[in-house]
Amino acid sequence: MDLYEYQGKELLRHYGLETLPGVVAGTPEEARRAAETLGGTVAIKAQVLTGGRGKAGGIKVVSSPGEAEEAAGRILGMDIRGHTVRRVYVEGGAEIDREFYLSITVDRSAKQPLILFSTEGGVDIEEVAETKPEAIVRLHVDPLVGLLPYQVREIVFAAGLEGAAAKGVGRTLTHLYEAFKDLDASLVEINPLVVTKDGRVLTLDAKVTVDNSSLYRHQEIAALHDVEAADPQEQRALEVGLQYVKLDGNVGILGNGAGLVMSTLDVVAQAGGEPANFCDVGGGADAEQISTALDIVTSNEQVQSVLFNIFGGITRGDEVARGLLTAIERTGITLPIVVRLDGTNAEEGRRILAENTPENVVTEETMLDAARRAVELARDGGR
Amino acid sequence: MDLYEYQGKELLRHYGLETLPGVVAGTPEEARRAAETLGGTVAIKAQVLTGGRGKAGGIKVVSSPGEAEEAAGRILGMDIRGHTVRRVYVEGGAEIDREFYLSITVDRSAKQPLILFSTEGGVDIEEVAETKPEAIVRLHVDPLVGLLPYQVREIVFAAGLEGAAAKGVGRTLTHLYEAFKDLDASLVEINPLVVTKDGRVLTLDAKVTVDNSSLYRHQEIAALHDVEAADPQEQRALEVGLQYVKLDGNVGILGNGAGLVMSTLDVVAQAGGEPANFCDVGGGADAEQISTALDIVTSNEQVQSVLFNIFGGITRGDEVARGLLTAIERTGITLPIVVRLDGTNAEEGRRILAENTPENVVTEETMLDAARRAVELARDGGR
Amino acid sequence: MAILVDNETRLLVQGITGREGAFHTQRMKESGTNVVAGVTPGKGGQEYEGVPVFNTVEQATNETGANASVIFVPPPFAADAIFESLDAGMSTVCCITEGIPVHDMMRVTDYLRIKEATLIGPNCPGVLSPEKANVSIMPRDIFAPGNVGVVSRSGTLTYQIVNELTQRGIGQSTAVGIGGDPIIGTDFIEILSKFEADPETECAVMIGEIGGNAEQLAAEYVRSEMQTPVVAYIAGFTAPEGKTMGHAGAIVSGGESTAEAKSEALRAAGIRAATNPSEVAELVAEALGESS
Amino acid sequence: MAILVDNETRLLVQGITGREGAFHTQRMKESGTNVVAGVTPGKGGQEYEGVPVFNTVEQATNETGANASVIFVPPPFAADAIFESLDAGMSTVCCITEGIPVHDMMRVTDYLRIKEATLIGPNCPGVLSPEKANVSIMPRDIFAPGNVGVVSRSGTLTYQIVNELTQRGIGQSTAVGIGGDPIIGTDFIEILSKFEADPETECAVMIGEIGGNAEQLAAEYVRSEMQTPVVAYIAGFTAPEGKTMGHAGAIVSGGESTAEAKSEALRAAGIRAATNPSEVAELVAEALGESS
Repeated sequence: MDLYEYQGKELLRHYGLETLPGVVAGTPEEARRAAETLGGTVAIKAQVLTGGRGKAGGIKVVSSPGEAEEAAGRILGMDIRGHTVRRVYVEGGAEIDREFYLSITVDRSAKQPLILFSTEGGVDIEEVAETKPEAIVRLHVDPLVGLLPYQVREIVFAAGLEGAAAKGVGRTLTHLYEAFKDLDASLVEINPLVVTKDGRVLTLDAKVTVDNSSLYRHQEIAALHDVEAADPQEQRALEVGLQYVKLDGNVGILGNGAGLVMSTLDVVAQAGGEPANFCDVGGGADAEQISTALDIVTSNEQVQSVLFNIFGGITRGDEVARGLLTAIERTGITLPIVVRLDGTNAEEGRRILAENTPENVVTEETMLDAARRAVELARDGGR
Repeated sequence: MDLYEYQGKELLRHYGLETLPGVVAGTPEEARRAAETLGGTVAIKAQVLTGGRGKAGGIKVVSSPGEAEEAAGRILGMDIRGHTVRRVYVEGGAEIDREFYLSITVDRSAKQPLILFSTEGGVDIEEVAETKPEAIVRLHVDPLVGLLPYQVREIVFAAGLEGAAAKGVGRTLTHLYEAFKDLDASLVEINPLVVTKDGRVLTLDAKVTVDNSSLYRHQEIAALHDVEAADPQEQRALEVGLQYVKLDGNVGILGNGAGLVMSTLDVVAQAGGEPANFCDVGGGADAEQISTALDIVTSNEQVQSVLFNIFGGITRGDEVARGLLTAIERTGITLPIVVRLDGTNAEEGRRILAENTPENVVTEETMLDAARRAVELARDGGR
Repeated sequence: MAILVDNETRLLVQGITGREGAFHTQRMKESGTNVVAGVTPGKGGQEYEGVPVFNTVEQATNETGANASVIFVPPPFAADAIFESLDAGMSTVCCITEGIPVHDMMRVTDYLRIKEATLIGPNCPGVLSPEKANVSIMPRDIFAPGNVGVVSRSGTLTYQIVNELTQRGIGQSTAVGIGGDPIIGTDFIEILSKFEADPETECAVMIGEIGGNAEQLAAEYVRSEMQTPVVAYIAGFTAPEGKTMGHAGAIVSGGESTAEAKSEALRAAGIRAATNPSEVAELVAEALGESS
Repeated sequence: MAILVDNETRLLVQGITGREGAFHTQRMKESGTNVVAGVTPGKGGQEYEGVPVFNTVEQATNETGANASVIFVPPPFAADAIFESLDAGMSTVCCITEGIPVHDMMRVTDYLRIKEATLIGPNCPGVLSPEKANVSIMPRDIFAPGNVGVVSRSGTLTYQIVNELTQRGIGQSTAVGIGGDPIIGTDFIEILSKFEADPETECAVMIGEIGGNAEQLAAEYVRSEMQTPVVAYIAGFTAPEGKTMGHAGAIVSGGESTAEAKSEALRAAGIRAATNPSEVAELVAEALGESS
């Protein structure tokens, strides 16, 4: 779960990281009042769950409440990489001396937290990683041992820091690791982390991603989930434990397991078709979930045919078949549905389907044949 | 550092362990008032840094403030295994249903914390360990991983506990491990841990020993150190970083390093002598420490001769020699002192001594010869 | 022979009395797996499907000699269940549970370094050696005994490909679903090395997907260390790019984690890379033909 | 040959600019030890006694190829220093520091299980292979090169006994002070096994003391695994019983930790046990006479 800058900063402050004073505003008027309260130069920053807002014009530095109102008016409602800006963060200013990049993430290969630090902060860090990899210090943390003082020193010395800045950056890293661990984060990223001319070390931007699987023990973070920002269908899928993603073609895809679903997308593409969307019903899906999944997939107007590809492990063929029949009955769907059912209790599932086959349902033996048939039917126009 | 029962309980309460209400009393009058405040049946418990107080008559259960005063009067001032009782703990009563033994200590061989639990609590647990070892459950904790929920279950199931008692004991163990770790304890022992008839799990006695080496990060515990209870000479030695122990013979022993000092005691015994005391000046002792050490060793009236056995590693022979001369000058000691000096800068040390040898100082080449000489001189009566 | 589980496997089921645990215990027994014990705290002393249930893994192991475990306990308790199995000395631990927090798994895999056990998963379908042992939620009917080792990050895609193999008359030595979570106990390389060491396995199939760089690392391993022919398939050529915040992820993986990049790395290492599941079976047949 | 440190040792001194670190660096250099680097955070770039000083161990190791370290940093920072050396890939780490909290050391020794390094100490005099390398605070003048391996829990007692050996014309292969703290990196058994494997070591001397049961465990090891003759000495026959609160300690050690009990266990294992330091040298001479 991704957090907005202002939410991430709020959490990090609890761990002792220092930030500038700031206020969230949902309207230009609120932004003006925030700027009045903060006084002096302020930054108006678009709150979106994506990067690149700076380049997209989502950040403006202004020097009066009037300008703040005007800037907020321009930024609110903006579309940044498919995300609509619905809030801005109005933040006080600081005199920046140096800018760093600092993040902690999960390194899948090493199976450990990885700290990345660079003195080349505030810029496109991915470019730095490519063109000047030695400018990024990498340091793994043993998860059972935790971050050790010597590791903090390694970062600080590698950065060539001394005195107050060294102490401040060291302290920030120590606190950030605590936050990373306590919050079950999969990412905490500060870019830039700045040293001000008066020697303070400030978190100027914060990207925090919390592991979805851990949300059961972070109720207060789970509550931050921004329902409005999510796609309504994705949201509906999530609520019943399904994963739904919208694409641009005309074949709706339903399958179980990320791998099989991805493979189904590939096979549909190889058959000359284009997926309209897909819904992964995961392991152990029951009739109710299958029904909801079909409903979500077909609610997309572009869908002309549905490819239903299930290979049962935990998911049982009989439940899949019943779910499909229930969904068709409930929703009165008339779109062509190509079903391919295999694995656990598949035989019983196929029997159930055969006994009750609605007119718009066809079954195929293999995944390839099912994909070809679905593409064909979509081309003919199902609606 | 050993803590008194009431101090240990105070600390454990912070970690969520439940105890009975209690008040510390230094006089019979205070004990009476405590019993009035607590009401009903109370226990008057001698506070001493040793075990076996029950057998020694250091615990009395009484049912009125008057009896409390009387019992405290008997217990205060009592000598229990060489410890004078200067305080009693007046503690409320409870209706006990079952008694357990629970402790966490450091297992040197395994290099891990070891949990010991027994349903045979409240009795002589060492005897249980010998006669009925299967009645004690042993469980090691990986110090980096910490105590795991399954381990708590293992203890609880092994004890045959169910329901509220199982939950209560499990919670107590979890909290006790936290305390053990946070407090840098080398021992936390609860004997008995009781389940009351109304299902509460109570810490009825508590022995807590905190690792001396960790006291620099536990100022609040270090402050509990009971100066009055310590031997004044041991206390004086500790304050300058020396270890002093009083024994019963007539040869005072000064050496560096626990091993060499112990070996010196053995060799003195083999030479037919009896050590009066010993002082380990440790590694890196300087002139000032040597001087204090000699002063402490000779302050014991039984000492008739001093055996000064130094083999320098970190300790340097020249400093030892200078310390010895300074000490003799300062204190005007006339007791015979047998010096044996070897190791780092020993030659220089011997030169310094040779140039300034006071009348009462003799040097010997070997440890055995030095021991024999010291025993001889002590037998002749040095004072 | 087979890897990880076989006729010597004495299986313990953690979470045997739960819905999934119960269902799959029955199925594993039906596959002829020697299920010797179950564990559900608080239900010790009961019996389930003829399998004795214990309160703790240690007790179960002491009394039944279990040497492998499969875990069906809910996510908040799953890491603890893995620790319990590791400490009880299991040689293979297979964690089916989906949704274990990543930080829990980092602690587990860190601890694993001092154990000699193999942890498969979590969030995986398990391990199945046809007609020897089924320590999985995989549908056993699609399997046939044979000489092809299968290792996969994806559950259902494994079934798909195993099915294709069996329908072509190609049996399997062992199929291992290593799981799709960010942090898993065992990676491709460790399983491939076991297949390489297994005299019965004549060809290995590796099924990957987008994300991470495990396939590239495995490709390098295959190139430098393996004699056994390897056929690979990567899913996700047309999948949309995953949305991740921040830059750290991209910097860490240090390269493309797309299906194209992976397939390219595989081909560069001399691995036969299929473009769809059916082609996998064809390429395996080809590889077996060559090697025999 | 020798064990742990020899002519190949490239030594790094952690805490080189402190009082003890500085004093012993000079002495170790005088003994001919190849001291290649020092570390004191914040003093990187300086030189000390001709030894370059670095801010971190990693940096020092990268630039000088150090493969062993000796630690003189104060107790609150010593565990961190050990971790730093272990992570930098040192093969031998020798921690002289006295007074490290026991819980810190439990974390270190736990971590040590995943490392191939040998940690000697803490609270130990170090390791010295005469005329090869001196990674210790031991007075080198008392040593002579030879074929007797010495391992001891006590510092000064080691000097005493080495001195007696040398005076009798018996030289040493390596002397190891393993330290007297409750939790140490390396126990008697590990050092004895290294002596057993060292072709140069013809006799091993083990110096123990009261407390714990390390000597008994070592005795059992010597009995069952060693060919090399072992001479032992235990100090503390007349030492007063240590005062410990509670019963757990007595239950854990599971037996007597007195000098008598230890000597008895040694003799029962066929080990020559001396009753005073001088006798050690006699028994070693006897053992060497027999074995040659």
